[in-house]
Amino acid sequence: MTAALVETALKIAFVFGLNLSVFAPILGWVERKQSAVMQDRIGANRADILGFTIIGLFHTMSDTIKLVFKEDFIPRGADRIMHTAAPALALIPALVAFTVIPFGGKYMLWGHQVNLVVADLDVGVLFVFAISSLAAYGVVLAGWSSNNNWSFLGGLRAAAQMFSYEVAMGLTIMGLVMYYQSLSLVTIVAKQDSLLHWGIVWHWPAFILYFTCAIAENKRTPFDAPEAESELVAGYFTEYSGMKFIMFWMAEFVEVVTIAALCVVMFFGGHHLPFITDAGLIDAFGGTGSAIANLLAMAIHIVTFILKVIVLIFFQMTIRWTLPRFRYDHVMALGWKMVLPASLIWIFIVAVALLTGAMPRL
Amino acid sequence: MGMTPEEKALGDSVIFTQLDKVIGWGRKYSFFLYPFITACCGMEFMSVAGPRYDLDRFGAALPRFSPRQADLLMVVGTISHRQAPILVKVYNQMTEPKWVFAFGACTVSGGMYDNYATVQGIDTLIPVDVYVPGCPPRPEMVLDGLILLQEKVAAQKGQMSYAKGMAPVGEADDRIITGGEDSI
Amino acid sequence: MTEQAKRNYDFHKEHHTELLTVNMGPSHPATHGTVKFMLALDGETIENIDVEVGYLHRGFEKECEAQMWNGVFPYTDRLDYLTSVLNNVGYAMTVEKLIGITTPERCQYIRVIMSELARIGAHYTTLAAGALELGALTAFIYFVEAREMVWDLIEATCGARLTHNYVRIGGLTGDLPDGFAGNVKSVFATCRKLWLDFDKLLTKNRIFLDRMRDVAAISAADAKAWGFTGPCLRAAGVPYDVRRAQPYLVYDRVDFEIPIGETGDNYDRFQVRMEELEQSMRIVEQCLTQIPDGPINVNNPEWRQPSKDLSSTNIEYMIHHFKTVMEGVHVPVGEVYQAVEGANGELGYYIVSNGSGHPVKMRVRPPCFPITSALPLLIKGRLIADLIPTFDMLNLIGGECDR
Amino acid sequence: MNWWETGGADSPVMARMKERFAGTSTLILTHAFKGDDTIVIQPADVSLVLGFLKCDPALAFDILMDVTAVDYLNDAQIHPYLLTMGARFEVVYHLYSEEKNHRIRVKAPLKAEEPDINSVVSLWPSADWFEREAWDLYGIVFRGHPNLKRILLYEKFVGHPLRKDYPKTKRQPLIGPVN
Repeated sequence: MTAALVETALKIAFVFGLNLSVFAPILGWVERKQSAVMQDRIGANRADILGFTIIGLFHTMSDTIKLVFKEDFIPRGADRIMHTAAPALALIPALVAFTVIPFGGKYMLWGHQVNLVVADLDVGVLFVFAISSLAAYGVVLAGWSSNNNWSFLGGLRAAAQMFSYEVAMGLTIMGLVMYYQSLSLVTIVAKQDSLLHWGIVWHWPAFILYFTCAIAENKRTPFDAPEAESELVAGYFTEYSGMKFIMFWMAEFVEVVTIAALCVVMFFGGHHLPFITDAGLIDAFGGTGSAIANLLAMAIHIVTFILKVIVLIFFQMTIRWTLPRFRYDHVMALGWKMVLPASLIWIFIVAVALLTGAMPRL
Repeated sequence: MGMTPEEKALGDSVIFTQLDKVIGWGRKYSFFLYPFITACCGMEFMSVAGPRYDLDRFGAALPRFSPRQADLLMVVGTISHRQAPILVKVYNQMTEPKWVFAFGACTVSGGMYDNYATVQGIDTLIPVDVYVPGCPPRPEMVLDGLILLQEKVAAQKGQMSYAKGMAPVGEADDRIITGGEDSI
Repeated sequence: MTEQAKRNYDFHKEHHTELLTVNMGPSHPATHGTVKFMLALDGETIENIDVEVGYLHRGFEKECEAQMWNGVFPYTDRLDYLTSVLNNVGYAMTVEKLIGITTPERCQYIRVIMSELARIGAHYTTLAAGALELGALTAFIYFVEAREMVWDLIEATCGARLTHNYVRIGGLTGDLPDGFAGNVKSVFATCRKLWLDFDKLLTKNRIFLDRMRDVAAISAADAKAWGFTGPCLRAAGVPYDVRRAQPYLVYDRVDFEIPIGETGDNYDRFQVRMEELEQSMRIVEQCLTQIPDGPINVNNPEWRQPSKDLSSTNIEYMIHHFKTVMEGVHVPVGEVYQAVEGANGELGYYIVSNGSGHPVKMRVRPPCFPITSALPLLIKGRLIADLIPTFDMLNLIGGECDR
Repeated sequence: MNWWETGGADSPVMARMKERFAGTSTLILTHAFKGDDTIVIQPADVSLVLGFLKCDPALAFDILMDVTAVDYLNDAQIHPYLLTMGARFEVVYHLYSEEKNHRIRVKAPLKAEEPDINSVVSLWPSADWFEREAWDLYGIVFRGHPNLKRILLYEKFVGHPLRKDYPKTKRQPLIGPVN
């Protein structure tokens, strides 16, 4: 019992720690630096502690310090409670969605089985979609409670866009669920033990569709119509200052990680290495019985998982800095008229392929 | 700025002077700009933000067009009398702490334009922290001005004690007006 | 509901909806700080728009009327601040037309070269800003870098990056620097590479096409009636270019094409500017091969003061220098209008002189002023997001529009 | 010889105008100083003349390049007809024909006490803002203009700054000190 509690606490600490204190701030830095590289610039590099700058990593720290001590502003006429709650409502779902994502396999450590997922739900896929759709409330409330026309417009755009893509996003995954015959992300990962069973092999169209929906859901360029600077000043968070403002950004960054992690889990084999199974890796270090072998394998798997996530994050950032922004009605048209029918067609194709045996059952 | 009650009470206690340094360090490398661009200098501002001079190196690359999120009001270009109320309004809408950067001769003193239409320096309207003359100033000068401002910000005392909406200029009501026809 | 009632059904009235009034600008990221739109929105659709300019009115004409003729040059710099040399050239040519002097051939070539370089810089900025406002920050940076290199060429010639103040009545302040032709060659090679990158990032990008194509189209007849000139008029299919229609300086000796569009929409305006970049480069390259040696100033101390060497060694020249500086040149009585092709269209100067050292009237025909006045025509009934590329491609330059 | 007299032959545009308005008092003066075809007309006939310039197939002035005004408060001697008419302002139209590639300048002198003239917005919509500007800076009233209000300056501004009797540095700030 105690061991299980400790294990869960450790896993929660790991997941949230990874997200909030590593990924979110570092992503801010990565985004800055990657844009600098793509744009032939140097990028932030002056902030120093005792003369060390570590290629500008401390800028994230100075941003945080400044934002914490920035005046917290609530405009007149705003709904104070909603205005304050909105950033949290936007950030929390993004974090919670991470709880069902397995970042490793199952390991025997000193007679205790460790399953590297915070909550192994049977309906993990549904849980992720259910929770991430809650993020829309934070955004809509932010737009509505600010008593500002630009915020209002941004909130409306965000609401329409997020709900539309929610629908399409759920459907893009259905083919994959049929293929793995499970809604549990842990099972889905477990079934991807060989390279041929990775989701991307058979389901690359679903990947493209899902990735599009996910970026749209996250409101990043090219789908950033709700916060389009040149149109709506800053969209739904126009009236936010200091930490509340940065919480919307952190929500966005955490969501980037979540999207990448989900893609890894569903399409890129999760923590699995390409040519060696979990059991094979543990055996290579000395067999199932050895706690050291299990620990080593665990470490390698977590690193593999994180590396895969980083590659997909990088991919998202590249898109972010390359494409211009969609017009709002084009975003909606793309969602309803292209992605949704395409994912329905894909479900149909998968169903036929599974029935006829053209696609092997797992 | 004067001494606030907190400052008088706390004086030079070690914790607060150290905290001042830390906050000063944070603020120094994290300017979110509000580019109030009106005229010719805006073209040089583009260059400063561009790849060759790269304002981002100093941590000041992120323009926020919502005054609530900005720390540094960059007044870039001539301010006409017609524009002046808007400048003051944007200044008042910014959240504390905030600084003002006078970019170019027109904002410093009116520059070449001394006639019925132009404001003779924005310091007649709002407090200014750094003056960068030039018509338009070269990017190097702008960077120099920014570094001077960084030093000024880092050395400020009483970093903790910015009151809410400390110093509205003109009509105090400007600050909280939002939405509707008056929002920018 | 009867047929009659259906026909009379007014959605807005029945559902108590009202238009959302929002105020865009004058300090809004998309308005470049100098223009204010009052929008009446029905959802995302712009039902009505009121354009207010004048936020950068800084009394250009009043200020110029107080200056001496040569003192006007710095103020012309700050009209369309992206094409300072071009404005200088237009003003100098107008005064020269009134006086009746012709500048030496080398001067004319240099004026053409510098004008075209300024035009290249202006188009780079317009296109880059257009990309930026559509969210393509990387494409923006590419053209800012290209512009930076072109500005280096101008800076090497006259010492200033932006407000050049390079031209004088009857001549120039200085000759081209050594090795200019070689620098131009290498800069243009890089610029063409960046042009290709920019082109790849945007021109065939589906998102970009969807946002630009068929947005805010204007017919040729409408464009003429609304006083369009320059790239916006050519995008509507009218091949009017002052450089070709009424050639000035040495434009009749160089070979260049006038790109025209078909529909006059934002995409055509974008493409016309993209193509003009190449044409301007061609003009500069041809001028550099044709340019003769010789003086750059008219040999007439009445209009163009002699070089510093003479005026600091010879008492007559010294006195003359003193008088022209203190009193200015005395342009004869009369009135003239002279147009040059600015980056945005026909840049016309109309000046009236009473024979004293100051202009009586110093009027500039700002090309983007009438173009901006047509914005409501173009944008009513379209989405708020369409306003951004439209406004960018019409390219209001505050200094020129508001003066 | 006056400064505007050049002695050359008339251009086709000028010949056509002289032919059309022969025997009327519309044309006060015509000249082609420095190659710029110029006609000075009675202000009352501005709609007639500009309408003719636009609609006549041989002239076909389809672009109204510019409308501005000039204040000759102290400089009326430049144009002697101003003195004889007792006029102070002049409204100046620059027209261009894209089709025929020719230009013309049309000027209409106005008296100081009633500086008003017909609007030409119905002929060229581009006249809208140009006329508003002339009203704003010179106080010329354009009769029939749909929306004659200030454009470059603000509504609270008193006076018309480009008139020669408006002091250059007389400021009317909306906020802040006068200087």
